[in-house]
Amino acid sequence: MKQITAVIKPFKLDDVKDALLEIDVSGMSVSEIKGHGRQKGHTELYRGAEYNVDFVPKTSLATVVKEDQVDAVIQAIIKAASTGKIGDGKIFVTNVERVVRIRTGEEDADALS
Amino acid sequence: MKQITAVIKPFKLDDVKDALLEIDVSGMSVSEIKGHGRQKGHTELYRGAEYNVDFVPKTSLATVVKEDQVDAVIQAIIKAASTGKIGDGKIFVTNVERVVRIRTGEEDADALS
Amino acid sequence: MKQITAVIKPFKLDDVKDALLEIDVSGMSVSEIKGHGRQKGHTELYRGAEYNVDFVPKTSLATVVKEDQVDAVIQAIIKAASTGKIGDGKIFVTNVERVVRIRTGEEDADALS
Amino acid sequence: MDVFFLTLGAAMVLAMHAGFAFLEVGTVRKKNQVNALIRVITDFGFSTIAYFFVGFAVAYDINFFAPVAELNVLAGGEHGYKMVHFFFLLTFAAAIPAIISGGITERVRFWPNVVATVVLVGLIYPFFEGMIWNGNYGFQAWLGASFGASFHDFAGSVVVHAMGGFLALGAVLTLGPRLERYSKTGAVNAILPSNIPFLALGSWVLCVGWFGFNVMSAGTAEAASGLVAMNSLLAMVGGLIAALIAGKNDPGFVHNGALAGLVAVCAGSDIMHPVGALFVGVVAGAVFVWGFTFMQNKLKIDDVLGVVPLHCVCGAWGGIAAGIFGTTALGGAGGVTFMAQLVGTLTGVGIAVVGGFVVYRAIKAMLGIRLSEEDEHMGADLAIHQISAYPEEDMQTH
Amino acid sequence: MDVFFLTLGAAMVLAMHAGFAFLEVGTVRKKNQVNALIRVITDFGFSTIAYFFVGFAVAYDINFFAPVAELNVLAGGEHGYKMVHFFFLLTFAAAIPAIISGGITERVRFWPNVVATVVLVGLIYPFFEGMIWNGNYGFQAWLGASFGASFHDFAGSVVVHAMGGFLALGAVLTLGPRLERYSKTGAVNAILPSNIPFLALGSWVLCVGWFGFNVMSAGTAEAASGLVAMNSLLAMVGGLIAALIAGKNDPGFVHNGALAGLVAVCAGSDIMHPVGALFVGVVAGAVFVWGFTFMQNKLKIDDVLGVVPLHCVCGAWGGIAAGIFGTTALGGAGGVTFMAQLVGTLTGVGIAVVGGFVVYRAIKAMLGIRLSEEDEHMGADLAIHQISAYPEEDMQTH
Amino acid sequence: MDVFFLTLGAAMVLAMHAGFAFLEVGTVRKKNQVNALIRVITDFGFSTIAYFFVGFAVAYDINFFAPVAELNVLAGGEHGYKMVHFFFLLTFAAAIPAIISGGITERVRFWPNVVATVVLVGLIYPFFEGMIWNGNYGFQAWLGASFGASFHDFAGSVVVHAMGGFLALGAVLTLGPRLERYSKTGAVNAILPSNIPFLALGSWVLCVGWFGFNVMSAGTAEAASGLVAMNSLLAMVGGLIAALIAGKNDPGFVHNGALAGLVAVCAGSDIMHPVGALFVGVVAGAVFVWGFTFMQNKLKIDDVLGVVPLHCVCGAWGGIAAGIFGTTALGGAGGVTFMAQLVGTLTGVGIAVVGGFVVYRAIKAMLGIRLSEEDEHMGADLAIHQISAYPEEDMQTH
Ligand SMILES: Nc1ncnc2c1ncn2[C@@H]1O[C@H](COP(=O)(O)OP(=O)(O)O)[C@@H](O)[C@H]1O
Ligand SMILES: Nc1ncnc2c1ncn2[C@@H]1O[C@H](COP(=O)(O)OP(=O)(O)O)[C@@H](O)[C@H]1O
Ligand SMILES: Nc1ncnc2c1ncn2[C@@H]1O[C@H](COP(=O)(O)OP(=O)(O)O)[C@@H](O)[C@H]1O
Repeated sequence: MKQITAVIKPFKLDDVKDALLEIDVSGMSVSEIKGHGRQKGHTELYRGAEYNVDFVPKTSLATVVKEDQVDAVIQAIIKAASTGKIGDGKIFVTNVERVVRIRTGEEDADALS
Repeated sequence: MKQITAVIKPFKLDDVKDALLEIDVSGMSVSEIKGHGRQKGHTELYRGAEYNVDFVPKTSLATVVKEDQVDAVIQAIIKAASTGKIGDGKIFVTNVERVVRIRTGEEDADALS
Repeated sequence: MKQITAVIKPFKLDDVKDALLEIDVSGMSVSEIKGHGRQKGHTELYRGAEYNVDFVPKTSLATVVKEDQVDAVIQAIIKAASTGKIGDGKIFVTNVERVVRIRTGEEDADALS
Repeated sequence: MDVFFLTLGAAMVLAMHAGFAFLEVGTVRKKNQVNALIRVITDFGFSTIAYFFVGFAVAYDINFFAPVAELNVLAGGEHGYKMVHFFFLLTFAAAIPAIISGGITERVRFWPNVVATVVLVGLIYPFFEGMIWNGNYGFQAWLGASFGASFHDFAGSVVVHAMGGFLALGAVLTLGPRLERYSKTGAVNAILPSNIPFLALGSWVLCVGWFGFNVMSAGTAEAASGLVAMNSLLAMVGGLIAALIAGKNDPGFVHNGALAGLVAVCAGSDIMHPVGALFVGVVAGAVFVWGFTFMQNKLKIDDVLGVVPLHCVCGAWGGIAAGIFGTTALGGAGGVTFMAQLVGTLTGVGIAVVGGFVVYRAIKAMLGIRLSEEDEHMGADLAIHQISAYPEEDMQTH
Repeated sequence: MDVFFLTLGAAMVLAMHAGFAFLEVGTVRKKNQVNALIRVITDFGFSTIAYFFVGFAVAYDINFFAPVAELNVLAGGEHGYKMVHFFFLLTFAAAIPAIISGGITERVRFWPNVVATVVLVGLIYPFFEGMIWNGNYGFQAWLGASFGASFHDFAGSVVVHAMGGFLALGAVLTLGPRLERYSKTGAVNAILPSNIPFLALGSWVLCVGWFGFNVMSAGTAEAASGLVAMNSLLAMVGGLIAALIAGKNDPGFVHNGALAGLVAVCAGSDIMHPVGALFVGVVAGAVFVWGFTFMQNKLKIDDVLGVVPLHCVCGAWGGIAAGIFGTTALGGAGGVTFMAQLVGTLTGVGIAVVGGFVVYRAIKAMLGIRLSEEDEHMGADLAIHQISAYPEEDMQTH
Repeated sequence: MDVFFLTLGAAMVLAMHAGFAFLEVGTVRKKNQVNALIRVITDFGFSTIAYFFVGFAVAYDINFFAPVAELNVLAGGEHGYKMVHFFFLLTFAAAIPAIISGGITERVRFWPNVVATVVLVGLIYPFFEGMIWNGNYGFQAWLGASFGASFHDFAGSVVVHAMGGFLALGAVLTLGPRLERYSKTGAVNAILPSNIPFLALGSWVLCVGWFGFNVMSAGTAEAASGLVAMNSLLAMVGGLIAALIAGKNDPGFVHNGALAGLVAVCAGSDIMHPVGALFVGVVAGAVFVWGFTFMQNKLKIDDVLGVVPLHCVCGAWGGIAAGIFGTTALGGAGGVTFMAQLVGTLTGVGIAVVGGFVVYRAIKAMLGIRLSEEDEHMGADLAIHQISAYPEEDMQTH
């Protein structure tokens, strides 16, 4: 199995989730992160002093799928998350050696819902 | 070394932590995430309009351990985190190639506390 | 490509970020986590009852780089994040099989900014 | 003595502006909280300037430009009663932009909004205020002659609330809905409030301050009436209970329902029977809930806080209800007629609707009234004030 | 004039209800904040209805059903003084459910709680109130004849606070502790407050409003006494300092300690010497801290905000203390006897304990009083109000 | 009657202390919020004790140790007017530590700060207060003889604000900047406010309460002056608008700018012309912004809330401005001279500067005044109070 982790713009989460559901990927875990890359942060000004906020809010979405789904998932995410502007994010694929469903103890493919 | 990542119900964190301490796994990192899976979210109603909250709060716990501990850790987590209800979560095992302790520069097994 | 994940003390983030920028690693993703390890948590007291807060706030920083950069990144992080006190954190290296830039569809080395 | 009386009234209504601010802060998204706060206090500032230099003279033909020695504040004079009366009435006048603010928030530009505030508080509001409360232009006399009584609006259901609410209608329609509020297919999208406790805090401050608004409208301590206090209380309670039930326990509805009752009771609080006031409040609370839902979901008017159903609908209902429940037939104190109330209310509504459209369209044409898409997306806080509501959280280091 | 006086008192005590709300919001978990807010304002609403239609008549045999012309509000009458008196006393009556609310929060069902409110404010509270403050049933006369003085409770240490607190005892015991508050092995588990600033805000609002509660209990501006103000101040300060020290700098204790002092000073604030009041406050603050710890950790009574130690214990102490520090022997103004205070206090306590158990057991039996386990786990906000306190955060998209 | 009047004034100024607390809570980092809250309420507590037992006697030679029967509170007496006067003046005295608190927050130790509070409120402040407001030591008589008028400080621009602000200067310099506020290379580092809505809430509460501070300084209801209310209003508005513009829409500046105007208007609010008051407020608002920026970034004085520019600079400006805009030449009521105002102001400033340095250096030498580095890093909440501001969030389990 592979884990696909997508760093996306937060307001795209709903679209990406729907796109994944459409191709029958229904399990995923999401967290709020801050990213640094080409997209610039912003400057805040408080009482005359400037502060740079170097990180921009991003959402990280991770889903573990069977190997044969990887390409479809990547395509779905690209389609749903892309705006064409800098900062759209990245997708990373890593290997997962084992998956266990806590409730049942099922392993691997069976454990993916 | 292997990283074991468990997505669990938030209120089970204390039990899982204690279970890991008992088998001498004392290093772990925890973050709040939102999950999507078989467990349903809920619907909120504000001033007459309905909004679906599709993600449920989960806690993600990651611990990096030596290979021979993996099974024990998985068993401990299953035992501590399981309630038998949908949404108990999943455990993922991935490979970690190198570990370094920042304070001392120690590597791999030595770096795991 | 390799993903380097560093768990560090939150107030060291700026230094680590700057150290990475200096060696031309400009893409990274950061999240707030809570850690458990040798560093102790603290005890709170509310209205006469004690509560142990077992986890300490940490920051997790992840950056995906080409293999040949790994050592430099690890050195840079150690230098910037170390205070010599317990709780400085750990660095984990894992393998990343594929990287895609959402905006352009570029893959792997090209996708890393 | 009366200086003391009105000072407290003014302080209480001044506090209501903090209430407006927090009602708005709690309802908008986090990225617009700072802007809500600054807009409310700035509006209050410019309202004071406009009413001091222009508005008060428009309404009552009084100004304060003579040296202190001639302003009746020294021993032997009346201790500057007129000045504190100015202060008291200013806090009403300044409620106009505060009401509108809740409708146009999250997308309005800063300085054009200030311009609108100055025009409304300096000219349009005092024009109608003077007509009703100072007998200007013979309107009240004409009503009295035509319908047997002049228009009775004790504490401003129409003069302040319907006026503010209908001015807001023009503003809201001129601005249009927030980005992504309604999708192209017509679906209503979730834009959820950020902070219910702040919303509730704002509502509480408004409720408490309202007793200054209503009771101190008597003008002198001697004239203060327990009936006004009791009627305000019962209408508030009626409003909140009705909104609780009609709104299915929704916190936004309950806390605004209390205000709906208070809006509606202003006009006739000195003449209605308490049971009548309770009834007026119940109707206001329920109507607010239905009106809000109808406007948002059917008419697709994106009035963020619901100031139109709250202030116009309940305000107009209050103006008319005074002509029903204020009559002796229904146990009231009498001295009002239904027709005078109806005509008076409609006149106010007419002035406000026209005034609102003219002012906001003109500002839109001349200055632009709406934030750029990019700024709206980023949030008014960063766009206008270069800071967010919780700056410490924005910086990663702690 | 007196209408003005009491209106302000009523407004200040009305504000205290916002204080109750925020004290509770800050203390409960996030998932119950909305419910705390709505419960407090709703309780106020139904209290008004119950006291208007029933309670005030029970206590003082006064109602307001006659037409306005007969209600003494018009020129020549007394400006509706009785109405504002109703308003003032209602804000006291409504404190009963507000006090109880803090004990039963996070697990009580919504509508059964409303039923309790109506019964308590419509019947039980006014029964005792009338007995003490209106001389009903000859109780005060009997005390005077038996012990040389009637029961002196100037601003309600016993009539309001001990009553509310002991009613809460029945409620809290009927409900039982929150899920997981005490583990099977008897250990006390952490259920931590969500928001200390809100808790402190609530406390400040209560402190400030309390000066309306106490000073305006004089009833007329002419009778207002600087001694009451000063004694309230010193008891408040004594309470907060004692709680600071006994409570080891704990924010919950400090901010409630000020209230403990104020609860205790109500009864004798018009007759005690300031130094006596300071002492009464010090005792109240310290006793509150110990009482709270004892109840929570030893007796295992899960009274969330600590309303029992705060209102019953300090209230009863206040009732009795008036009979000690109010005597001329200790520099007070006299006119009280220890025995009358003791008997009066115990009578109030008795009525409250019995009343509380009967009402809550009856409601439990007939309607059910506690949320289902599932709802309690999910939180009252989502279970009852279908919304959380910070809805924007719940939606991932921003 | 006057008891009623002053009670309300005192309650309003008491509320201002909640305002001080929230202004500070909003400005400090999350890890110091609880400490800010507790420090403000504790300072109020110990101020009361110090002023009751010592300070009031120092300033006015009055104490309250006689039995109640002799304290003029009973029928026929003056209802304890002096007691409520004490209460009112105490709320002013207690403003001294509340002002200082904002400068020294986030690093001051708890009990040494209480010691400073007791010394300042028990001795130093009442020394100057009595000199100005009670004619002690013949200072006012000497000014009158020398400069044609005594020093006029109606509501305390100098007696309270400049005094508090300059005492704070000594405290802030004694403590030194927060860790990492200025880097070794001299750069200014970001220490951002945690919560702008709380900051704004504090400012609103202060603004509203200020009308009690100023108007009730008349002492009796009969003497209350509409001019004071109007001037306070216009100075507040002038301050906020000037700070909005000079501060480029910054929320911290706007909300403190209103306070700057109010600080400056206290002294001459009873004699200046409204337009003069507006001008005084505008200057105060702008000067606050520049002074703050200058002190923080150029002088590198880490005065967290900016209490020095707010209270000293604007306070001193207010004392002097009363001698300019209070004259009949500029439309004021007269009775003041520029020189008397200047000398009076400088005397206050001198006493405060010296007093502040002496007291805080002495405490530093004897008790230590600053948290350990480790405690400061961890935050005062955990270090001193063993709890954070949002404890539920600290525990992972929900
Ligand atoms: N090398 C990297 N390792 C980890 N995360 C990265 C890396 N590069 C970028 N990211 C994440 O992707 C986000 C978007 O990257 P950015 O360079 O701003 O735009 P784009 O993806 O359009 O090139 C960043 O904010 C960061 O969270
Ligand atoms: N394929 C997946 N990839 C990543 N995370 C997943 C995946 N499936 C489930 N999860 C995580 O596990 C949580 C529990 O899964 P769910 O399907 O609700 O229940 P169960 O684990 O009992 O089958 C989800 O909320 C989500 O956070
Ligand atoms: N085995 C582990 N797996 C995952 N994270 C770990 C592990 N051990 C430590 N950590 C993380 O590293 C942080 C620092 O570890 P700690 O033992 O406190 O200090 P040090 O790194 O100096 O030995 C912990 O708070 C935790 O977040």
